[in-house]
Amino acid sequence: MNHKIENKKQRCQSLKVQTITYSGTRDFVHVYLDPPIWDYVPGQFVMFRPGSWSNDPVWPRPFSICEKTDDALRLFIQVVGRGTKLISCLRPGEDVDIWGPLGNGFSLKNDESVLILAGGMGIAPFVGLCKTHKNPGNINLLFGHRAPLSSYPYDELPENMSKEAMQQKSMEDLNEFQLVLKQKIQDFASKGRILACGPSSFLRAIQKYCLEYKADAWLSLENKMACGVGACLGCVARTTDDEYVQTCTCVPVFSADKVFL
Amino acid sequence: MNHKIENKKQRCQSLKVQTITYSGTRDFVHVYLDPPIWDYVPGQFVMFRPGSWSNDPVWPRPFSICEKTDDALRLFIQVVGRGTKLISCLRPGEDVDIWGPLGNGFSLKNDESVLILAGGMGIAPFVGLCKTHKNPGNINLLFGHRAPLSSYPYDELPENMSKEAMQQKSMEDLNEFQLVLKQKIQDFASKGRILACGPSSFLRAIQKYCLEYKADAWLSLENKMACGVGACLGCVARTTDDEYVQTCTCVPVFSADKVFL
Amino acid sequence: MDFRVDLGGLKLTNPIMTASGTFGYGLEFKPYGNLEELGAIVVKGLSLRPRQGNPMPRIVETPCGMLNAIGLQNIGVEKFLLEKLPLLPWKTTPVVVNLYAQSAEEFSDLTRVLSSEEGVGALEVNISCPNVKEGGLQFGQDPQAAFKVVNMLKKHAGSKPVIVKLSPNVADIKVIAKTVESAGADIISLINTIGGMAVDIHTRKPCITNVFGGLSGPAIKPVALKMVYEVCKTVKIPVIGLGGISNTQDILEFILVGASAVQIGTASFTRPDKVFTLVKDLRVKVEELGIKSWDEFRGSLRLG
Amino acid sequence: MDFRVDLGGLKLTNPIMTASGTFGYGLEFKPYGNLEELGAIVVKGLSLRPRQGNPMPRIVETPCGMLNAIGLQNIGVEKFLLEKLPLLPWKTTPVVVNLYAQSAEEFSDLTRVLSSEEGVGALEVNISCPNVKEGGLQFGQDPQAAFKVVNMLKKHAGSKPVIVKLSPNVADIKVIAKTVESAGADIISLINTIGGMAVDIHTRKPCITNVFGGLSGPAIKPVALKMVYEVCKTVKIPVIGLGGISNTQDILEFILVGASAVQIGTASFTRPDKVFTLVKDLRVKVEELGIKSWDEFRGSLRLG
Ligand SMILES: Cc1cc2nc3c(=O)[nH]c(=O)nc-3n(C[C@H](O)[C@H](O)[C@H](O)COP(=O)(O)OP(=O)(O)OC[C@H]3O[C@@H](n4cnc5c(N)ncnc54)[C@H](O)[C@@H]3O)c2cc1C
Ligand SMILES: Cc1cc2nc3c(=O)[nH]c(=O)nc-3n(C[C@H](O)[C@H](O)[C@H](O)COP(=O)(O)OP(=O)(O)OC[C@H]3O[C@@H](n4cnc5c(N)ncnc54)[C@H](O)[C@@H]3O)c2cc1C
Ligand SMILES: Cc1cc2nc3c(=O)[nH]c(=O)nc-3n(C[C@H](O)[C@H](O)[C@H](O)COP(=O)(O)O)c2cc1C
Ligand SMILES: Cc1cc2nc3c(=O)[nH]c(=O)nc-3n(C[C@H](O)[C@H](O)[C@H](O)COP(=O)(O)O)c2cc1C
Ligand code: FES
Ligand code: FES
Repeated sequence: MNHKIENKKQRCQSLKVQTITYSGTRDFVHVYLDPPIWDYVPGQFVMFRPGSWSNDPVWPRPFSICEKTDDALRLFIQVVGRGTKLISCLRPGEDVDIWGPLGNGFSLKNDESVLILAGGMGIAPFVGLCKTHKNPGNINLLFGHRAPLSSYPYDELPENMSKEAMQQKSMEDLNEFQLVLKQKIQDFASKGRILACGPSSFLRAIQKYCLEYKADAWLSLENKMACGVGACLGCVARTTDDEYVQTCTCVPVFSADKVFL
Repeated sequence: MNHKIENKKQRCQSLKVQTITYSGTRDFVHVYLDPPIWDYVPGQFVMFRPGSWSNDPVWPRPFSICEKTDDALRLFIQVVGRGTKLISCLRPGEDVDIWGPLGNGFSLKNDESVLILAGGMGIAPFVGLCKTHKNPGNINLLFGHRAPLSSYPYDELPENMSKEAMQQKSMEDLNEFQLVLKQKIQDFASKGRILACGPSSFLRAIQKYCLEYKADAWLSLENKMACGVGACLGCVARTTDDEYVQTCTCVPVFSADKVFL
Repeated sequence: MDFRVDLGGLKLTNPIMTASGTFGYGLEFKPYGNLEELGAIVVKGLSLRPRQGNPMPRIVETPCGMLNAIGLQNIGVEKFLLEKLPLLPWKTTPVVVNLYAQSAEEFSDLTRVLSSEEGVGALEVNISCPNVKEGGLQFGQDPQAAFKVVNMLKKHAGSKPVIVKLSPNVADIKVIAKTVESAGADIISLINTIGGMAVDIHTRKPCITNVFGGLSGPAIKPVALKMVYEVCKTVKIPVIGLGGISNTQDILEFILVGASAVQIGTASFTRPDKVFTLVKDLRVKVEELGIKSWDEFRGSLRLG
Repeated sequence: MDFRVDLGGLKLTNPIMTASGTFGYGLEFKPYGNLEELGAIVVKGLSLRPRQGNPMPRIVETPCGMLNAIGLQNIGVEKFLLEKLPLLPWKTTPVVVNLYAQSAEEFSDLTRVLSSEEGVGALEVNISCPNVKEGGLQFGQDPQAAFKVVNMLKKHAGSKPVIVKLSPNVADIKVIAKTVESAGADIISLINTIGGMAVDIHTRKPCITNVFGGLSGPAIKPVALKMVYEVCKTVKIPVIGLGGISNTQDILEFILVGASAVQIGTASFTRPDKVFTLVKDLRVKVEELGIKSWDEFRGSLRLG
């Protein structure tokens, strides 16, 4: 992995919850925390563990950094299980142990065209990326989603970037989306870098097309993680060199031709 | 135990937290819940387990019924460990599993004199008792406490009952309190029933004096409990008949001459 | 879906039983639900004569679990048959008597007394209690001793199915499971509690007078599930799985690895109507997962 | 109070060590604390040659704990000595190398390589890993095999203290403890993880490809504490206690039952600076309890 960003500023801090807002339903929440002292690269993530968790759940939960401003660290979280349910019930003022920024993050140049493929919660890391991009005109985003578009931070993406959202409610929608994906990748393969984040079925499809069209594509994986710092070896992914590498430190952003999904 | 009250109305219900108010510090809380469908006898208690506890802590926590009105079930709780800490952070609207009313409760006649000895949180069951007593003039209460009096629901006790509070901050205070206790018990032994609730050292002292002066005294024990319904045999107390009886069902209110403390 | 389960002679309307020692004599839970809705009621371990159990304290809470060293306090088999059994709905819901004895002879005396009782649906032999000095665990850890006890029990049990309850405190659960099967056990139940301990750094004393206690509750579920899986792969007789079950998902996990029925223990302390709720909720969950029959689902774990 | 601990040759500035496999090669935690403040650093289990470990998924969360079946993925002893050890502060903080091998011969080869390395403070032999097919656990469950391995290791270890790490998956931990002591072990550490399993009722598959995994975390603390207590009563060599430790109270509980030092495992996943915080907090707690010296406190549990 030549892509590793040296980041000596990782820290573990207790940060206070500022507010939690709901996006559409109670299943999509924006968590705003007091800002940590570090800076980050979009695609990087944090480990998140509320102080109130005591013994159970044992593990922290990994979340992409959605956005970081001078005022707050913001995460965009979908309630899918017990941990995220508990997180969605946090109150302002509660302490959360946060360590990061973790992983490598996306590498891209402001003056190059980029195709962003986001599936569902995979939009999270791209919010900060797009909003801080010097040349939003260079961004093309395709967003596939199941829940209503209003559940996601789609509208707040810069006006002057090109974006398209497609909702999948049925198998037909999904098939159509796959076709559009394929077409986009084919069209874009020679033009610049492709960045993708989303559920594994989504990434697998993208990987297939990217290999087919020899695109320069980077995929952000979401393996289960326990430590987030490369120590437990629970989050590894198998590379094409037949190595198991920790997705939490060496990646999670992988070159599409280097990893088995 | 001839004292067992048949209570066929025990129920387990999810009740909503109405409000939580703090008394003096955050370590003394009044928890108001939607009223359950049953009625109770002062001295009875409930098992209390917030729905949010999931796997940990495993056990519910037992609390005396402080007061029950048409509007609310009220508990008076001191934060002493992890469970009570979590309870003190509950929010209005949260669900709590409550089963009760459990145990026997105090038996007393409205037209007889009664001496109530309460130590610290031992005041909880007597709030409802005093406030619903038909003849408060018959009540004599001695209240020993460590925290400031304002932490306890002492002021709300009926005007027309006789009450006295003594704070223990030092060994001397404690010795003096013991002397007063002894004197009260001696004076009262022939006049009516004595009811006591408080920490075990407090109850042990009372038991000693009551046996000495052959008082008709009833003590409310606070053993650790897991089930609250007589099934686990974890809460037993040894009686003078050398039997182990469940304090959760057969008692917790014991005749002072029938139990080893 | 047909919820009934036939454990080789012991017939249940659904696979949910209570676990011994966590459901008293059953009557304690009457205010909280209809006992007739349960698959079976397993009562507190009974001995020939009443037992006082261990001195207090006997229980302590631990992370996601608890330790107990009750020491088999019970009213004795006679009083149970006279005062408790008649009040239980044994005609509709099998009442399983959990047995404890300190010697093979005592076990056989107990069995004789119970085998002629119409209201007793099955015997569950506790050869695995870690909380008493004599008997109990040694039978459960020593295959030869276990064989002898079970063999003899079967002789006196008449038509009553004999369930043998195994201790997890062994190096290889398969060995003892195989042994009790060959000794004639009709059913195996597991796991009993895992040996554990807790201490108080302030008083510098054990939290339980008995020093050691048995660990139960959600904490032990992964250990229980593994052992139940291993035993199901090893024996042909039906297996009852337990250990840390607290919701319908847990129940289905045990059935998925091969258990025919389950027992609910410590979870009954989190809410006295827990086991009744589980019976209702299991129907919903099974529907949701599209499970067609127990025979199809049981042991259908796919490897590799 | 003097916080130092002398484990028969292995000298620590304080009793808090990291547990193998939960602290990587130590370097992963450099951003989160000063490694020199730790009692000792125990690194991920190393084998003679690099190992890939088991296929994914390898970990799953359980109530108050987790299962893992990493399968000893490691970079091999050579690469460790070349690339990792030089970056660790071994001059101030002993670096303990945890060893894994599939045969007695491999164990002795490994030991020979390590015994001459100045930067290696001690060897911890993992005769208790439940997650690999060959070696590991069988040494830990069979006293005779354990004796042979430890005996031979000692021959090649030179002046390096040999720590033997025991498996809890046995019927009687005292037997194996006594055996490894008589085979020459300098120190015993326990417990390794407890065998467990988790399944997914939706996919009907095990949550871990390896099917079985090892249970760790707060859930197992009561089991660990009992075994540490029993071993401390049985052997004369120093004992390192671990299993589910997550706060200073837990640490003192293990020392109260007789442990000379402790290791922090799964707790490091709850916060990467956990072990550093514990070192600081332990001083406060010890003060608060009025503990005068480790010698006075260690094993001072009062029975009856
Ligand atoms: C690098 C990284 C970045 C992520 N960023 C985000 C984000 O910005 N927003 C967001 O909502 N989610 C994100 N996730 C996923 C998020 O971590 C999981 O949804 C969360 O951990 C689930 O916790 P839970 O307790 O609610 O679910 P559990 O009860 O643990 O599991 C519920 C379901 O979620 C799945 N799941 C559990 N843990 C993970 C995991 N680590 N990754 C993927 N699936 C998991 C389980 O397989 C199960 O199907 C990210 C994951 C990774 C690894
Ligand atoms: C019948 C009965 C009625 C009670 N009524 C009240 C009441 O009205 N108000 C109130 O504040 N408390 C009452 N208690 C005590 C209350 O149940 C405990 O304080 C509470 O369970 C402690 O929980 P925790 O998790 O905070 O403490 P833990 O962390 O479990 O323990 C902290 C400390 O509290 C002690 N403790 C734990 N459980 C109990 C227990 N069941 N009884 C006594 N001490 C315990 C422990 O030994 C320890 O010293 C009552 C107890 C009983 C048995
Ligand atoms: C308080 C208590 C008492 C118990 N008494 C008995 C008993 O008398 N006989 C027995 O075979 N098992 C007894 N057990 C063990 C349980 O039946 C069960 O095997 C164990 O608790 C594991 O299941 P669980 O995790 O669901 O509780 C007892 C358990 C507890 C917690
Ligand atoms: C992810 C993981 C990997 C582990 N790897 C090893 C190992 O390589 N060698 C070893 O001896 N123990 C290993 N262990 C066991 C731990 O060192 C420790 O014995 C066990 O986790 C119990 O302690 P804990 O509850 O504090 O985690 C591992 C544990 C975990 C959770
Ligand atoms: S999460 Fe532990 S190594 Fe990646
Ligand atoms: S608390 Fe279970 S018997 Fe009293």
